[in-house]
Amino acid sequence: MRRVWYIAKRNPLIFPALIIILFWLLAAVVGPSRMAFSYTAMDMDHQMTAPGMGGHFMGTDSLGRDIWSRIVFGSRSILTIALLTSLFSSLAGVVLGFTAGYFGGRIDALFLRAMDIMMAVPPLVLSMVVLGVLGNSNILTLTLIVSIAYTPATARVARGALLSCKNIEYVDAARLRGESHLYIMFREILPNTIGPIIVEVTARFAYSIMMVASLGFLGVGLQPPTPDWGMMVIENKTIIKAAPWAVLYPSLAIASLVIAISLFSDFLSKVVIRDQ
Amino acid sequence: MTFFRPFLKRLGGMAITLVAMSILIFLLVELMPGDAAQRVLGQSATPQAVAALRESMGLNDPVWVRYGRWASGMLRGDLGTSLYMRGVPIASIFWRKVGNSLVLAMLALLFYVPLSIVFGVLAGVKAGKLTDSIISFFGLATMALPEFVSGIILMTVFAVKLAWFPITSVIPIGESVWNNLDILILPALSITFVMFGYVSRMQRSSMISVMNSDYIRSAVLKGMPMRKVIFRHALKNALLPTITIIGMNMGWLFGGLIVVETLFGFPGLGSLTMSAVKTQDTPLIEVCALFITAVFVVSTAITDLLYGFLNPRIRYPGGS
Amino acid sequence: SKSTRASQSKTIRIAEQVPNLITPGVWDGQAFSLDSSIYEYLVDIDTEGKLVPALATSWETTDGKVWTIKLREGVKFHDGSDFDSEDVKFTIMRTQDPTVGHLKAQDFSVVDSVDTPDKHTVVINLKEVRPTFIYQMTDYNMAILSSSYDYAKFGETKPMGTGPFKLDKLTPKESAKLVRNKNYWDKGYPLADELLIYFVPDIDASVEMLEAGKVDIVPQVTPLIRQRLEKAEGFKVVSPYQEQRFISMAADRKPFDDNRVRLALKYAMDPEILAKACQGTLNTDIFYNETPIMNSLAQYRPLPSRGHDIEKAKSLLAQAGYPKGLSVELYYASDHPYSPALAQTVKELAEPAGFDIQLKGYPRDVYLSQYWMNAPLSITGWGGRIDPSVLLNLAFTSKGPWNESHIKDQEVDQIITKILKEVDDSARQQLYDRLQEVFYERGTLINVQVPYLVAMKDTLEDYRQPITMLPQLKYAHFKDVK
Amino acid sequence: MTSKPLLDIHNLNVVYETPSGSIVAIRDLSLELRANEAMGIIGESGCGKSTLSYAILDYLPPNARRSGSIMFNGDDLLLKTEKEMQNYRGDRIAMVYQNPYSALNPSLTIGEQLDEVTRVHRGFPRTQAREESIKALKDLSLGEAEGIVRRYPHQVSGGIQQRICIAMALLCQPDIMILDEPTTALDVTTEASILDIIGELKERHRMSLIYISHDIGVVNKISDRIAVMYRGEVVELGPQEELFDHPRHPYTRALINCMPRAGVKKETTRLNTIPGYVTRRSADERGCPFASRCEKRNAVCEEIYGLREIESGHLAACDRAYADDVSEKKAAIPLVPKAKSPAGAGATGGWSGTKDSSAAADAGGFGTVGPDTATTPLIRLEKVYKYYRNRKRTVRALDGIDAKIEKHDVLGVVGESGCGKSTMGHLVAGLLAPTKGNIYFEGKDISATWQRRSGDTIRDIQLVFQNPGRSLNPSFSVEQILDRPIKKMLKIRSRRERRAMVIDLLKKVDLGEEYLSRPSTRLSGGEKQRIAVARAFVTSPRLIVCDEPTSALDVSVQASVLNLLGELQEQSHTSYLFISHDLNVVNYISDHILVMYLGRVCEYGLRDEVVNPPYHPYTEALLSSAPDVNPSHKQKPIRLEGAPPDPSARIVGCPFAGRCHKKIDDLCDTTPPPLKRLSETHYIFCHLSEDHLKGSAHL
Ligand SMILES: Nc1ncnc2c1ncn2[C@@H]1O[C@H](COP(=O)(O)OP(=O)(O)OP(=O)(O)O)[C@@H](O)[C@H]1O
Ligand SMILES: Nc1ncnc2c1ncn2[C@@H]1O[C@H](COP(=O)(O)OP(=O)(O)OP(=O)(O)O)[C@@H](O)[C@H]1O
Ligand SMILES: [Mg+2]
Ligand SMILES: [Mg+2]
Repeated sequence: MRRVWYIAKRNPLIFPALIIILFWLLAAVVGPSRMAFSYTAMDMDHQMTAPGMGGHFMGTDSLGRDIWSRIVFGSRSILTIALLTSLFSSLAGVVLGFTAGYFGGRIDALFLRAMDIMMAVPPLVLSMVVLGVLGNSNILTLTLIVSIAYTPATARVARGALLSCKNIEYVDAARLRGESHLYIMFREILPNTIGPIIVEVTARFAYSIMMVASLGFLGVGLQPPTPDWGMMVIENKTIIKAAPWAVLYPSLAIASLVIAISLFSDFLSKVVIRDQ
Repeated sequence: MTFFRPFLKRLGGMAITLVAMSILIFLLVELMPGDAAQRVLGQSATPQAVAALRESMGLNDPVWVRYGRWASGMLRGDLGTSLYMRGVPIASIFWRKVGNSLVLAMLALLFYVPLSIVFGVLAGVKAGKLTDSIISFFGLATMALPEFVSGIILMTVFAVKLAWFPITSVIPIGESVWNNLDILILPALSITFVMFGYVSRMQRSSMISVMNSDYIRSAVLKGMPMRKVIFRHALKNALLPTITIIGMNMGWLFGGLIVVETLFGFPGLGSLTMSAVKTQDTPLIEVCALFITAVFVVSTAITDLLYGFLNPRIRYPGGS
Repeated sequence: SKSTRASQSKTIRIAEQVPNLITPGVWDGQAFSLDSSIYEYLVDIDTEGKLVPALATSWETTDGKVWTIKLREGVKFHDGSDFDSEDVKFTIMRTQDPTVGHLKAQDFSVVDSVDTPDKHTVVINLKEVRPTFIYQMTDYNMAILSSSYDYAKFGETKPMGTGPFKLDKLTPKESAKLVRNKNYWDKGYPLADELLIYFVPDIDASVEMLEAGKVDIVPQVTPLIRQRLEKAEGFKVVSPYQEQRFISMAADRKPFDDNRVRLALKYAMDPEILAKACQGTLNTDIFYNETPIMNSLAQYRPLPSRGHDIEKAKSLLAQAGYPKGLSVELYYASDHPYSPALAQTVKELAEPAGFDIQLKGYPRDVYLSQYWMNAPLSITGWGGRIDPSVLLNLAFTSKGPWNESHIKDQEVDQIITKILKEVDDSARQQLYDRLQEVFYERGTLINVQVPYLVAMKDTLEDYRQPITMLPQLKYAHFKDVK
Repeated sequence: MTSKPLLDIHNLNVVYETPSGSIVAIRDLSLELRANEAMGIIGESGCGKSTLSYAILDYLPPNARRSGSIMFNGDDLLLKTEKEMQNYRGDRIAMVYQNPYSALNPSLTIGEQLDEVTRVHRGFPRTQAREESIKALKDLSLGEAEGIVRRYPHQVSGGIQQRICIAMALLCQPDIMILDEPTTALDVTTEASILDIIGELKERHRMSLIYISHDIGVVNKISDRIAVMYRGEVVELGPQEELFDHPRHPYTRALINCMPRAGVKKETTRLNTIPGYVTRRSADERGCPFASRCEKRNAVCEEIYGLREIESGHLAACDRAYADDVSEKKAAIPLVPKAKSPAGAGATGGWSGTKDSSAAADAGGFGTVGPDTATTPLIRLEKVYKYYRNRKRTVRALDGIDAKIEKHDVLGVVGESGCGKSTMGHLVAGLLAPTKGNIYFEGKDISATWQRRSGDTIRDIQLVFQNPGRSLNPSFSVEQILDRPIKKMLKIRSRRERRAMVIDLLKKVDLGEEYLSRPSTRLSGGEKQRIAVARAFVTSPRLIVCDEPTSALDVSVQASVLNLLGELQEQSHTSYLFISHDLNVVNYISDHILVMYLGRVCEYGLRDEVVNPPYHPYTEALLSSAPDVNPSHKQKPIRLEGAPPDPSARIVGCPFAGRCHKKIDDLCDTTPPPLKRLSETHYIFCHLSEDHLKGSAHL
C-alpha cells in the first residue's frame, strides 16, 4: 500500500485519471436514470442548439437530441463492450496461452503458428470484415468479434507470463508431489502472472474502447439510435461547423476515457512490476 | 550459410501463414449471407437469371474447388473481377490504390519513426525527469486518441482554420500521388499521432533497460563521454526491440489507414477495403484482406531477418 | 496564366458518390453525372417539365399501341459510328436479355416487336395499349446504346454513347475525366470543355472539397449541408426536383398484413416532426402523404390530414391483437440523405403507440442488394417519375418487380392496369383519385417528399436536372464564361 | 605508515531514497588506500560494498545522495562535475565487476570496446589503439589476442570475458583498480587463475587495488589489508594476517568462523552461525550496526562505537575489541565435537556394482569393478546418460556415469559449472528421465520421471533447490506451502491435524508458529531455505537431493542451513545427494564424495580418501583452487589451461585431457581412462599410476 502511494505520488497524473474513470463508471451505472432528457428524445424546438440552451447542458444534435444524455447513455454500451471484450479476450488468451506455453512442444508450435496467422490480420480489419459480413452488429456480436480479434495478442502475453514462471523451481516442486496440470497452471502459476495479465486486461480495455469507437466511426458498429460515441462523431461530422459541440463532446469523451484508462494501466504496470 | 538458413525457414513459415490465412479469409468472406449472383442482379431479378449467373460464376462448385481456382488465380497474379463493378478486373483498380497507400504509409513511417525514436531516446535518457514526463504523457495521449479523433482535430486546425493543407486527400484527375504530396501530410500526421505513442514508449523503455544494463555501466566507468555512451553503446542495442515493434505494427498501420483514408477521402487501399465491405464486393474484400495480411507477414519476416542481421548474437552464433 | 484560368473555368468539377454500375440497364440510381453526360435518351424533359425531343425528333401513336418514332439525323456515337434505328431497336430489345438483368425488363415486356423501316424511323409495336409509353423512354436505364458496341465487355470501363461528353480517362473508384464531344449534334453545346468527376464516398468530404474550391458541384447533399453552405459565401444549394422516401410496410407478413396495424403507424406519425427531422418545413419543402403520388404532380389529390393521434393508434393496435404493442425491424440505407433521420424519428414517434422498432441500417448498396424488398418495414428513396404510371406499374402492382411493400390488392391492380391503358385524360384522373383513396384507406406506405439537393458554386449557372434525375450538364457553365 | 594515501575517503555517507523511506547504505565511512596496496573489502550481501565502489566513481543511481569527501591525489572527487569525472574513470581509476558477460556490450566487437579506452583517454589513433589493446590482452596471457579482438563478447568463454574486462581496466595503467566480486560468477578453477593474474599485474603495474568480495578466502589470497564492512560501516580494518589471526570485532570473528574449511567436518564440528540477517539501515538508527545480531552485546553497544586503533594499523569498532580476550582472540573457536553417526557404516559398501560387466568394459574399463552387492545401496545409477537435444546440437550432460548412495549416507557431488551435477540430481529426483541407463532405488528401477513413478517413490525422494527464492511460490504463505504437500502426499484430510504437522515441521527447522501466515516473499533467504528444507521433510523421505542448497546464501546463513541439514540428517537417517561446486561445503557435509567432469565421473570415495592424495588430477586442481580462510594456507593454484570443452562434442579419450597438468600425451586423448580401484571404497578414472597420482606438489 505504501508502495502504491509512493508510486502514485511520483505519477500524479493517476489522480485525475482515476477521477475520470470513476466519473464514467458512475455515469454508466446511475447516469441514464438521472438525465433530464432521454437519449432518443427529439426536442424539435431545439435542433442544434448550443450548450446551455433549452436545458441542454452540452447542446443538441440535428435531431434535437441532448448530447449530454447521449454521451452519458453511450458510456454504458462502450464500457460494457470494453469490459466484456477485455475480460473475454483475456480469459480466452489465458486459457490458450497457458495451455500452449505449459505443454510446450508441438502444441506450442501449433499455437504459435495459429496465433501468427490470426495476428496477421490487423484487429480492426478483421472486425470490420467480419462485421461487414454479418451485416448488422449489436453488443453481442461486437463483443464477440473484438474479443476474438484481440485474443491472439492476449494469449501471447499470457503465454509469455507463463513461460517466465514455468521453469521456476516451485513449479518443479509442485510436479514432484504429483500435482495435476490444472492445479499447477492455475493455482501455482496464475497467481504469479496475474500482474502482467491485469495490466494486459486494462490495456485491452483501452484498446477495446478505441476499437469500438473506430468501428462506430466506420459505420459497422452499433445501430442508431444507440448513442455510440464513435458513431456520434461521424453522425455529427456534417454539422461540425454549425454545432461543433456535437462532435467535440463525444470526441472528448472517447479521449478522456481512453487516456485515463491508459494512464491507469501504465500506473498499474509500475505497481505490478516489482523490480524498479 | 548461417545467413541463408533462417531466411529459408522464414520463407517456409511465411508461405504456411499466407496459405492458412488465405483459406481463412476465403471461407470467412464466402460465408457472407446472401447469394453473390443475387447480389449482382439485385432483388428483382428472376430466379432463372440468378441461376444462370450462378452457373457462369462457378458458384455451384464445391467450396474447395472455388478456393483452388481463386488461389491459383492469385498465384498467377490474377486478382479476379469485381462483383460490384461487374466485370471490372480488380487488378485495374487495386494496384493503383495499393501504390497510393504505400506512399502514404511510407510518408507516415518517415514521420513517426525518426520522431518517435528521437523522443523515445530522449525520454529514456531523461527517465524520471520532467522532459520524460512530458514526452511520455504526450505519447500516451496521442496513442489513446483514435485516428479519427486526432484526424478531425488535425483537419479542423490545419485544413479548416489555418488552411495550410488540403482538407481532403483526393488526387486530382490524371495526376499521381507523387505530384500531390501535400494531400498526404494530414493523413500521415494522423497515423503518426497514433504510432508515435507506441514506438516512442517502446523506445523509451528499451532505452531505459539498456541504460541500466551492465555494459552501459562499463562504458560510463571506462570514462566514455555521455554522447558516446548513448550513441555508440546504448542506441544500437536499444534500437533492436524498436525495429521489431515497428515491423510488428505494420498491421496496425494498415488498420489505421482504413480509418484515416476514409476520413480524408484518400483513394488508397484502406478506403478501397472500406468500400469493398460497404458494397459487399466479396472478391475485392478477399484481395484487400489477403494483401494486408501479406504485408504484415512479409514485414514481420523482414523485421526478423533485419533483427538477426543487426544482432551479432544471432548473426555470429556459437561460442569460440 | 490567363489561358489556364480560362480553361479552368471551362472545366466543371463534380464530386459524385462512388459510382454504381455504369452500364445502363442495371443502374439503381447513383453517379448520374457520368452516365448522363456520356449517354442520351430518345426524349428529354425540359425545365418546365415537358417532354422535348432529344435523339428522337418526333413520336406519335394513333391508338397507344403502335408508336412511330423519327430519329435525329447526323448523330454519331463517340466511336464514330452513326446513330440509327438499329441502335434504338438494340436498346429496347436489350431489356429482355436475361444475361443483362435489365431493370426495365418488366416494363418493356409489353413490347411485341420493333421495326426499323429506315435508318431514322423506328416503329414499336406493343402488345397492349400504353398511352404513356413514351415516358418509359425517359427512364434513366433507357439510355440509347450502340448496337455495334460490346457493352458486356467495355460497359464498365469504357462507357460509350452519343452524349455531349466523351470519356477520356476513368480511374475506377477514384475519378473520371470527360471531354467535350466535338461531334455533338446540338451545335454550341456542351458549354463546358471538360467534366472532372471525383468519386468521393464520403459526402462530408465532398462538401469539404466544394468549400475548399476543389470541386464545383456536389449532388445529393443533405439539408444539414445546405444549412451549412448557406452560411458560407460563394455557394448555392438548388433543389431541381423533389424525391420521395417511402416508408413501406410489408403487406404480406405480420404485423403489417393487418391494415389496423398500418393505420396505427400512420396515426402515430407526426408530419411536422418528420419535416423537422428532415431539417425542413412541412408543406414548404417537405411534404407528407400516404399515397405514391407526389404533391407536385397534376394527378395528386389532397386528402384530409389524419392527425397525430397516439390513442387511436394504440386502440387500433389493440384491436389488431397487439394490446401490449409489438416489435418490428425497420431497414434503411444508412448513408442515404434523409433516411437515417427519418428512421430514427419514425422509431421515436411510433414508440408511444406501442411500436418497438429496431433500426437496421446498412450501406446503401448492401441495403438495396440484400434487404430491400425483403423487410417488414423499410425506408427507401424513390425518385419522381414524369408520369406516375411509370412508377405505379413498377412498385405497386402485385407483379411489380419493385413492389417493396408486397401490396397485392386486387383493386389497386385493376386501377393501375386501367390507368396504363386509359387514353382519356379525365377518366384517367378519376382512376388516380380512386387509387389515392384506396392508399389512404388501406395503403402500405407513408410517403415523405423531400427536396433533392445539389450544392454548387454560386457562379455556376444553368445546372439542369429534371425529375428523371439525370443532370443535363451540357447547359452548365460559369457566369462570365462563354 | 607515512606515505601519503592515494585515495582518502572521509566520512562518506550514501543514502538511498526508496518507497519505504531512506536507506543508509554507507555511513560515516573513512578509509585510506595507499599506493601499490591491495585493500580487500568483505562483508555479507547488502553491506554496501558495491555502493562504496560506485560512490568512488560517482556512478550511483538517481535515488542516491552522497556526502563526505573522497580525496584522490589531493582532489575531492565528490566535487567533480560529470565531465571532469570522465577523466578519472577508466583512466586513473578503473573498475571490474561481477558478471563479465553482461559487462561487455553485445553489439560491439571486443576490439572496438577495448580500443575506445585509449582513444578517448589518450587520443590514440585507431591503429595504435588496437596495438595497445592487443598488448593488454597478451598481458593477461590471452594467447590468440589478434583473433579475439575481432570477435563479439558472446563468442568467448566467461573466463576470457573477465580477462578482457581486466585488460580493459588496465589499458590506461590506472592508479587504482576496483574489483567488485570479479570472480563470483566463475568456477573455482577459473577464479583461481584470475586471482593469480591480478596479483601479478598489481605488482607489475604498481597499482592499488580495492578488492571486494563476500568470500574471505578469496580476499585473503590477494589483499595486503582487509576492511570488514557491515551495514555501511567499516567495523574492522587491519593487515591481512593480523586480521585473521586476531580478529577483534565480533562480526569478523563470526564471519570467519562460519566458513566451512579444510579439516572441519560435520561429525566433529558444528559451524558457527550469526543469528538473524543483514537488515537495511534507516537514517535515524543509532548505535553499533551489529548490536542486534551480536551475542555479546550490552547496553553500551546501543550508543558508542567507532573505529579505533587497537594495535598499530589494526582498527576495530567495538569496545570489547580492546580487551585482549584470549579465548576469543583466535579465529578458531573450540567447536562442539559431535558423536560420529552410525550412518558412516554404510559408507563401507563397494562401488556401484555392475552386473553386466562386459557392457561396462566397452564403455571405459569398468570391468575391474567386481559385483559387490553385500548391501543394496539406496540409490544406484548404472551407466546413466542424459542428452539434451535441440535442433542445433546435442549436449551430453551425463555421459554414462555410475554412482551410488548408501542408506543414511551423504554423497557430495562436486565439479565445475556445467559438468552435469544438477542433471544428475534431477534424474534421481525424477524431474528428468535418463536418455539411457538405469537408476535403482533399493533395487527397484525408477528411471522415469515423476509422472511414471509410484506414490511411494515420490514420497521417498525429495528435492531441495538451489535458489530458495525460486523454490517457494511467492504468492503462498508459509502455511500454504507446507500444508499442500501434507494434504497431497500424505492424504491427511483434517485441517487441524495438518496444522499441527506444519507447526511441528517449523519447529524442526527452528522457526516459530508466528511464521505460519507470513507470505513467502517476506522471508529472508535463510528462512526461505529452511522452509524449503521443511517441505522436503514433510514425507519423511529416504533421500533428499540437495542441489546447491547454500550457494545462493551468505556465509553466515549458509552455516546455519548446513548445520540444520546435518542435524536433520542425523535425526532422521535420511540420505542426501548433496550437490555443490564448493569443495569446502561438500567436504564438511559429505560421507562420500563424487568428483565429476563433463558428465563423467573422475573420482569417487570416502571423503577423506578423496580430499587427500592420491587423487585424480582434476580433484587436485579443484582442491588447490579452493579458497581457504586460513591465510597461512596461501598456495599456488594449479592453473587449468583453457575452458572445459564443448559439452556437445564427442570425446574419445579422457575428457579432462585437454586441461590436465599431468597429461600423458596421446594416450589420454585417444583412450578412455581406466578405472583404478585404490581401496575398497576409492575409485579413480585415470591413466596415471597410483604413485604418480600421489606424487603431487600440492600440500
Ligand atoms: N538503487 C537502490 N535503491 C535503494 N536501495 C539500494 C539501491 N541499491 C542498493 N540498495 C541497498 O543498499 C544496500 C547496499 O547495497 P550494495 O549493493 O552496495 O551491497 P553489496 O554489499 O554490494 O551487496 P552484494 O554482496 O549483494 O553485492 C542494500 O541494502 C541494498 O538493498
Ligand atoms: N534443458 C537443457 N537443455 C539443453 N542443455 C541443458 C539443459 N539443462 C542443462 N543443459 C546443459 O547440460 C550441461 C549440464 O548441466 P547441469 O545443469 O546439469 O550442470 P551443473 O553441473 O548443475 O552446472 P551448474 O554448476 O552451473 O549448476 C550444461 O552444459 C548445460 O548447459
Ligand atoms: Mg555488490
Ligand atoms: Mg546446477
